[in-house]
Amino acid sequence: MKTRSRFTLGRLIRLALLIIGAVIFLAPYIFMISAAGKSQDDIFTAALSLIPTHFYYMQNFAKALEKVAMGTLLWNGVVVCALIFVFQVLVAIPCAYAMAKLKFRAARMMMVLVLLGLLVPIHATALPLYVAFDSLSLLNGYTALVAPFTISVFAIFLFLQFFRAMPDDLIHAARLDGMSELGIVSRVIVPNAWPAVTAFAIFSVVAHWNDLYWPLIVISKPGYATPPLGLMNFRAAEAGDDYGALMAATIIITIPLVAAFLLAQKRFVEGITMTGLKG
Amino acid sequence: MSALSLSSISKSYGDIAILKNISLDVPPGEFIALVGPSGCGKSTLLRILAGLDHADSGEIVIGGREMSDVAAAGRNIAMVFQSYALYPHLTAGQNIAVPLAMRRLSSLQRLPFLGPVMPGYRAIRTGISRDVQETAKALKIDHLLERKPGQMSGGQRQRVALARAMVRHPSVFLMDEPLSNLDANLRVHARGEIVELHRRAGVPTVYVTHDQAEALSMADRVAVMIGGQMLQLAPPQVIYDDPAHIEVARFVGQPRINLLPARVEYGTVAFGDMRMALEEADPAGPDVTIGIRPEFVRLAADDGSSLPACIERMEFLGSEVILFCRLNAIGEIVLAKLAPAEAAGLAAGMTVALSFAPDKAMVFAPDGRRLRASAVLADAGREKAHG
Amino acid sequence: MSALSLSSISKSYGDIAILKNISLDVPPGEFIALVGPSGCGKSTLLRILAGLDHADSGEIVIGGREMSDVAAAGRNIAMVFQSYALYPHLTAGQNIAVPLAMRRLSSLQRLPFLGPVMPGYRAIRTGISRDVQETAKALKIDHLLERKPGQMSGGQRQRVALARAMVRHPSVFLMDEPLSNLDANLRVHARGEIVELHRRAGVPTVYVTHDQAEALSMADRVAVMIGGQMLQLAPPQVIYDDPAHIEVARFVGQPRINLLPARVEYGTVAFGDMRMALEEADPAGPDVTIGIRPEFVRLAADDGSSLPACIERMEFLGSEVILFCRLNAIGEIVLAKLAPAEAAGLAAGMTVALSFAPDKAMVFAPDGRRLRASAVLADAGREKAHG
Amino acid sequence: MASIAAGEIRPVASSVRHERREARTAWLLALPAIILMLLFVLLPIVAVIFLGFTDFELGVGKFRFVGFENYAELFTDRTFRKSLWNTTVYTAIVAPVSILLGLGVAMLIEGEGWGKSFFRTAYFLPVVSLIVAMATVWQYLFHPTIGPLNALLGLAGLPKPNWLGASSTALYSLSIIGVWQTVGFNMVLFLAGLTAIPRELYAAAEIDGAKSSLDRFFLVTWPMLGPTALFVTTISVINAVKTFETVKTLTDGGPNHASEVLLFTIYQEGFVYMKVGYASAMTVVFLAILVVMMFLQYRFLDRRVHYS
Amino acid sequence: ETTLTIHYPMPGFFKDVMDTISKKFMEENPDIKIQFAAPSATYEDGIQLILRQAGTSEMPDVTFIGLNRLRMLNERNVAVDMTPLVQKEGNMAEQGFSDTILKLAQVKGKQVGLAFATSNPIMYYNADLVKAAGGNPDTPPKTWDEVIALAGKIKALGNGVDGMDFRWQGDDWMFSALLFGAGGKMLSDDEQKVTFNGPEGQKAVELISRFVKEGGMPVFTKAAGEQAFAAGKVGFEFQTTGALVNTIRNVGAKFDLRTAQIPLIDPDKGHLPTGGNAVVILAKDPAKQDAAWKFAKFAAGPYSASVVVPGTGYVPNNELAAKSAEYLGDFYKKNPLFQAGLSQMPRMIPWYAFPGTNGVKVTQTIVDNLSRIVDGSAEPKEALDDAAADVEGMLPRS
Ligand SMILES: Nc1ncnc2c1ncn2[C@@H]1O[C@H](COP(=O)(O)OP(=O)(O)OP(=O)(O)O)[C@@H](O)[C@H]1O
Ligand SMILES: Nc1ncnc2c1ncn2[C@@H]1O[C@H](COP(=O)(O)OP(=O)(O)OP(=O)(O)O)[C@@H](O)[C@H]1O
Ligand SMILES: [Mg+2]
Ligand SMILES: [Mg+2]
Repeated sequence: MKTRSRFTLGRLIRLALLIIGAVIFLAPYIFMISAAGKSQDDIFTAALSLIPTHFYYMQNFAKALEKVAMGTLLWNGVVVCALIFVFQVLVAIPCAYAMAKLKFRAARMMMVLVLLGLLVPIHATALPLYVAFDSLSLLNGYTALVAPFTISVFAIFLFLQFFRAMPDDLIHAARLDGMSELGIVSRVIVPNAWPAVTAFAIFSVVAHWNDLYWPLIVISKPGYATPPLGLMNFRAAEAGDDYGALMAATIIITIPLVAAFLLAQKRFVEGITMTGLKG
Repeated sequence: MSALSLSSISKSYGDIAILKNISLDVPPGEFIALVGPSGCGKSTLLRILAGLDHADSGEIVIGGREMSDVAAAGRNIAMVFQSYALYPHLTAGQNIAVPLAMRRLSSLQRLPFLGPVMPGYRAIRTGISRDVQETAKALKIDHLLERKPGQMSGGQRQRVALARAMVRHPSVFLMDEPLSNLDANLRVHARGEIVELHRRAGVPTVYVTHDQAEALSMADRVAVMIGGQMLQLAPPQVIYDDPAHIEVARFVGQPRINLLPARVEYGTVAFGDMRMALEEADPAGPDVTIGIRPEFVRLAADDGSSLPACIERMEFLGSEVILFCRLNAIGEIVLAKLAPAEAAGLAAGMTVALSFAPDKAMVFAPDGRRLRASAVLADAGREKAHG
Repeated sequence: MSALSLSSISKSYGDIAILKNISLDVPPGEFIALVGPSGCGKSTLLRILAGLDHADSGEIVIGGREMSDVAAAGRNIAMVFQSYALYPHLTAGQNIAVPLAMRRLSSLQRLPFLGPVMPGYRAIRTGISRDVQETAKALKIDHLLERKPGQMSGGQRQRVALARAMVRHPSVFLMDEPLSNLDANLRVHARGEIVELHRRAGVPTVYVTHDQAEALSMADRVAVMIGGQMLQLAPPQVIYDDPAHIEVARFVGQPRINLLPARVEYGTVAFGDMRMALEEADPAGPDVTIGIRPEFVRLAADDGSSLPACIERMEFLGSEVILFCRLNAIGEIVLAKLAPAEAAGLAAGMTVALSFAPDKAMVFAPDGRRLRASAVLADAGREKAHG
Repeated sequence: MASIAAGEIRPVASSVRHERREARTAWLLALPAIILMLLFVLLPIVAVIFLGFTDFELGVGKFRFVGFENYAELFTDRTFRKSLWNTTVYTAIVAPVSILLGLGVAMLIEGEGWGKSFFRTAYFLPVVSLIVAMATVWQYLFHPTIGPLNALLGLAGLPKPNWLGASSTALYSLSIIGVWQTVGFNMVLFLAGLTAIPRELYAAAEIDGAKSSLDRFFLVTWPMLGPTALFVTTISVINAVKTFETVKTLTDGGPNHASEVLLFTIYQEGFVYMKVGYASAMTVVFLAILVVMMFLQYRFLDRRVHYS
Repeated sequence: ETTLTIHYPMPGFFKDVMDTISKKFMEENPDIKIQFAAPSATYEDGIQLILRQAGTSEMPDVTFIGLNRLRMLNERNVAVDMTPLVQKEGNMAEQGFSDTILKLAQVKGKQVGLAFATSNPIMYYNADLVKAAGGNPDTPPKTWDEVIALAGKIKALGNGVDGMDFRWQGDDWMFSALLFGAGGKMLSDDEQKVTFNGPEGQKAVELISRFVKEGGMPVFTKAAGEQAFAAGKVGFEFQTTGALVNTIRNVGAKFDLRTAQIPLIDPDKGHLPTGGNAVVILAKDPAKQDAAWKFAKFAAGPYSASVVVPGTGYVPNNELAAKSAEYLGDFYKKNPLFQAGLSQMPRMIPWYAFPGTNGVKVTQTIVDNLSRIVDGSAEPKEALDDAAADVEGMLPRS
């Protein structure tokens, strides 16, 4: 303990690297927070100043809240992300378990399908999907927002890696204790896959909270708009944006994500240290 | 009717045959110890018995029922895994409770959130935790029930794994080295608990161990498996005193048996002051091996008939002393086990005279088979060991 | 000058003191066995010695040099880990070669891709693989050198871990239960190799084990650690015959020592046909404990002075038989260790008469301290054990 | 099967039956995923392949089959070739750099006791960022005259590039943003991998004399991270190849296609020029390239990094 | 009661405007209810949405389409032809829809929509910089030569200041401004041959090259140029009058912002392209069509113009609004910055849309070649000829 906490040269270098890196990575956010507090004419100036000359936070946030129905947006965001995440996990975990721990011939073929799914961007298949949802009259609703993402090949891929490392004997013990395969998945695999599930949760929620492309295609009624869709109310491509309010709105919809990450990373680390034993 | 019966089980991984035509009949209530060197296929056999792995051929019958259609979960077998296989996310108490909960609670009652409000849940849970408490107390882990596996030492984990198996009333017990990580005192205690449980419940048990003391002291019969074959299956005393194969003799007995080369001449084998007449006619060749356990090697006055040897090393083991002596005549090492009192005054480098009890010696054919022989008493002319 | 010296090492995790003021001096070339129940802090002590963990207080001196500023990699210590800690991505041979490569190759030569084209690389590598081969042969794993740890059985892995330590010429050897997963024969063999290595190289060694036979047979001195304290440090025979503390007596010896309650009356302690005079004046109270090892409990004719007892259980251990007898008088269990011949004809449920050798008995004070006592010979009036 | 003597076949049949039962369970567990994959992955791909053989245009309604005409056109399409090249360059920069930086940051954070949570969050924030809004910020940071970046370069007396504006630097500027966005993602994955390495191995490495952290890295960290690294590499390459949003919002592929990447070209053809058929053919080629690449990678690496 | 679903792009611009207009419209027409579909970020997104939704139940009844995309819409037969409606109305001119204005949203004589917000390119300048460079801010340069000379002087001031910025990126609109300003045309009248590489076109690209070489124009991205100008680091900025309000806001009090007419290469024959969008009816249902026509007229009418102009900077698309004091008359007197665009109204001609399926791609080709001129990787003539050759290949064969 004593030697650990001493400031050795190596540690100083490490800390310096980390801090410099953090500043670089945070720079855009620093600008964002600064801009959210500036009036429009204060943002683009020749002088580099991070502190707004007049504090305009109130006005910008007020504008963000007034121009956009933030409540609805955030609610939609939460509902959509939660539904997507729950379905993804429910679908992917049993599948990954079967591929990792059960012998069946289709596993190889499924691996190909999974990799294929990883490769195919939604941008490429959006059109056929759009046509399909339209013909089923499912546009403009949570179904359209959620359904295509209920299958996450990324989740299957991630869980597969994780489950492979779980000892076979654990599953054998569960079988002898009288659990069904579904019981094993829900009682043994899932509780021990917390790090993977949280890591995936972080990625899934971030991706779908911020996704603009697909909502743009399937949602044309403001009632179902997700946060980024609402953010577009500040965009006016032809003549520049209202940056202060845009940044304010961005902060509002980013904060839930940051909070979620802070919560999740704690569980994530706990999860790993708790299950990090060999048997 | 036997409680558990295997017939001609074989299993290969790839080209390598791990189990070769293993058959085994366990009458109700019998305790079988399965011993054998590391990697000989013991765990594999248990896994096949439990339905966790599948034999390439052969048949398993438990309680009169053919098991090929029964999944592991349906066989009602309790098993202690060599690697413990505790659920890392559950406390020790919860780990032990799992098999009971799976059997006593209905599938509705097992549901999260909903289960606990089902009728009857409380009563069953109380029963379960009483049983868990009881088993834990027997294995001296009742103070650990709230800990998770990560917070326990190896020995403690192993006892939890044992408790998880013992808490049930299965139709067969399978235990894979369940006490290997305990210190000697704990091991003796746990051994007693297992024997006690077995006597009370009368459940047929197959017990894998690499500790001979366990195998010999606990089992009704000991099965010695070497290289995927079951070389002998017999009561402990027979395994020790009357091994059917040189490998069995070599594997059982601590310190290990002395094996010395000898020749058959005119139907008799001679070594040192021993002389034995072979009962069987014709071994594969004249070169046989004589086996004699260290406790039957004695120090003798050097009267010409005993073998002079040089003490190379002495091992003090508390209640006994092991002498490593190199025979002057043939350069082989012979072990002798003495009481500390007998060994007093001896030291490495000294020369002693060794004598063997011919009625305790065994003769093995070149292919390892045991050859029956009887001691020939002193009247026959004495001769030096050849070679 | 001692090769290795610890002075008053203490260590706590949170509130719990794991090591309490441990001191130890190891002269050059000495072999110390460290024994103690699971969780008593043995591994922690080794880790502190190796520099992998840091003591809260205390000083470590190796080869005359104070070590608090020296990192583990700089201490030139070889260690066998309880959990093997093999590199899973390297073959057995590569695993064993690592410490040599780290020392013999320059840091440039160790670089991936670049290293192998450096001058001198080939020659050094050849030397390394010769040494690896040699050590592997000694431990009977030369046929496994191409396998990865995942493809080996537990015992094989443990031998690789041992080889990785033995291949070097360190200034200290630390071994944490290096043979626990081997079967008896292999264990004896490996034990011999370690002793041999130690004799050849004369490197001071600290050897943790829970196998008493190992501790007693291999070590120059045995350190018994219980509850974070070092209760006794003495040669094996002293530890066994003359334990300084009741816990040491209880922990060492297999089957374990019989401990029976007795009272001090007029400076003498009596139990059964034994009578001992205390040499020390005044124990903490009149209630003491008598310890007598099972091999000194004998069957006697029931001549009135011996104690009648009922055989509860018999354990057959091959070369000996353990009797579990319950004393009729006080209801305690007493173990007796007999040769199978002596035990012939006995069975559970029979009543026997036990007699103890008073010169072999030990007396312990209520706080566990050993009390010196001498046997009082038969002339004094005999009396029954109180009860 | 039934005709073979019962005594011979029975045991064999039992083990086959066991396997069948296991396979059936596996199928049941995987079924929802399989159905959804068919619905949302395979079927749309089939549709895309189908469209690739037509001259379908958005809003026109009617279409006809043109065979391989679209594919023939692709070969002569300069824009397509350019964007293929750009995508390769972008991936060749972003994937390795973000993997290495992610690993480096993860190791620094793991080794540092102080401020772990803060650093993790700081490096992860870019992953959370909404690129629509962040585009504006980057626009400003990269601004050739009033941007802070060039102001700093100016202070240091270095040349001030026209980051997003010049065709020589636009793609690299986007790469910087790409790295910024993915390092945190990779870092989290590597952190998960690092935490799972048994401490004992580092202890063993120290005992074995691995004095420098470089030695310990090559002896323990890197090999033990193998599976994680493979996973991260796969994901990073795929994500780099799939990059779209930054290009769309920051440069629109310009100037003069200097920063045009595949997905952007596909988008442009399909949605801006409305030539869905042609865009679909492009998509098919794009997928084919990716599939071949992944196949090779797996052939090559999967066996090397799993040690069990 | 009829409900109209209305879709519009660029909410950052139009949200407030749309809210005001629809409120007023519903007051006047209580039997028509208006609801908005989620707006699209850009014109491109907007038209993609409409084309995707064409024929589905999701398609809105009314939308607003960029003027250069009307032709595409028409070719795909998505929009309702307004010609009969205009004819039925009879008195369009009295409502402020002069022929010129109607023409802005016609494709081959067919009335596809009614121009809603229209713009033309103007010159923004930083009076402080002009003064510093020795110019007189009150008499802004009238010809391109004067502009270039002054811009060069501004650039010479140093301190990271750039002379000018000309918004050539994104589409061919500003190129059109130069080409049309020289009296040139994109294609021949029969739309079979490229003509933008004629002498007028060459003068135009020559100018662009001179902007860079002599006028001190850096290679900005669109946003970068605006930001630099707002920061006071650019002397002249040439772009749409539609950006006026935002520019005013972004500049604030940092410097003295002025506007003026954009120079024309040929002041006599020269014209300017019209930017902006038109309201388009998509509804097929007659009742809805009826209501939609009412709304379209209202949206393109004087009241709306009086809302759109001050809110954005667009020029009025309705003559009544521009002239009548009831609407905007006073506004222009008070806000001189808005006058530049208004004064250029007579020069406005439709923004040319290329025929055929490659229409949009053609625009991109032109922009790509312009960028080669700007970054100096090609000679103006060379780039222009390349563009012409490329475009030639993209024109529909018939
Ligand atoms: N999945 C497998 N693939 C290939 N070989 C295997 C596999 N599982 C086990 N083996 C081999 O089968 C042999 C028997 O293994 P098993 O675990 O049954 O040994 P064991 O007798 O239990 O040994 P131990 O005493 O070390 O536990 C070993 O040599 C092992 O290498
Ligand atoms: N990191 C830790 N945090 C808290 N307690 C610890 C930690 N490491 C060890 N301990 C505790 O310290 C005690 C000593 O552990 P140690 O591993 O030294 O035991 P040991 O004597 O080697 O036991 P064994 O014979 O089982 O290997 C144990 O009771 C253990 O629970
Ligand atoms: Mg095993
Ligand atoms: Mg330990």
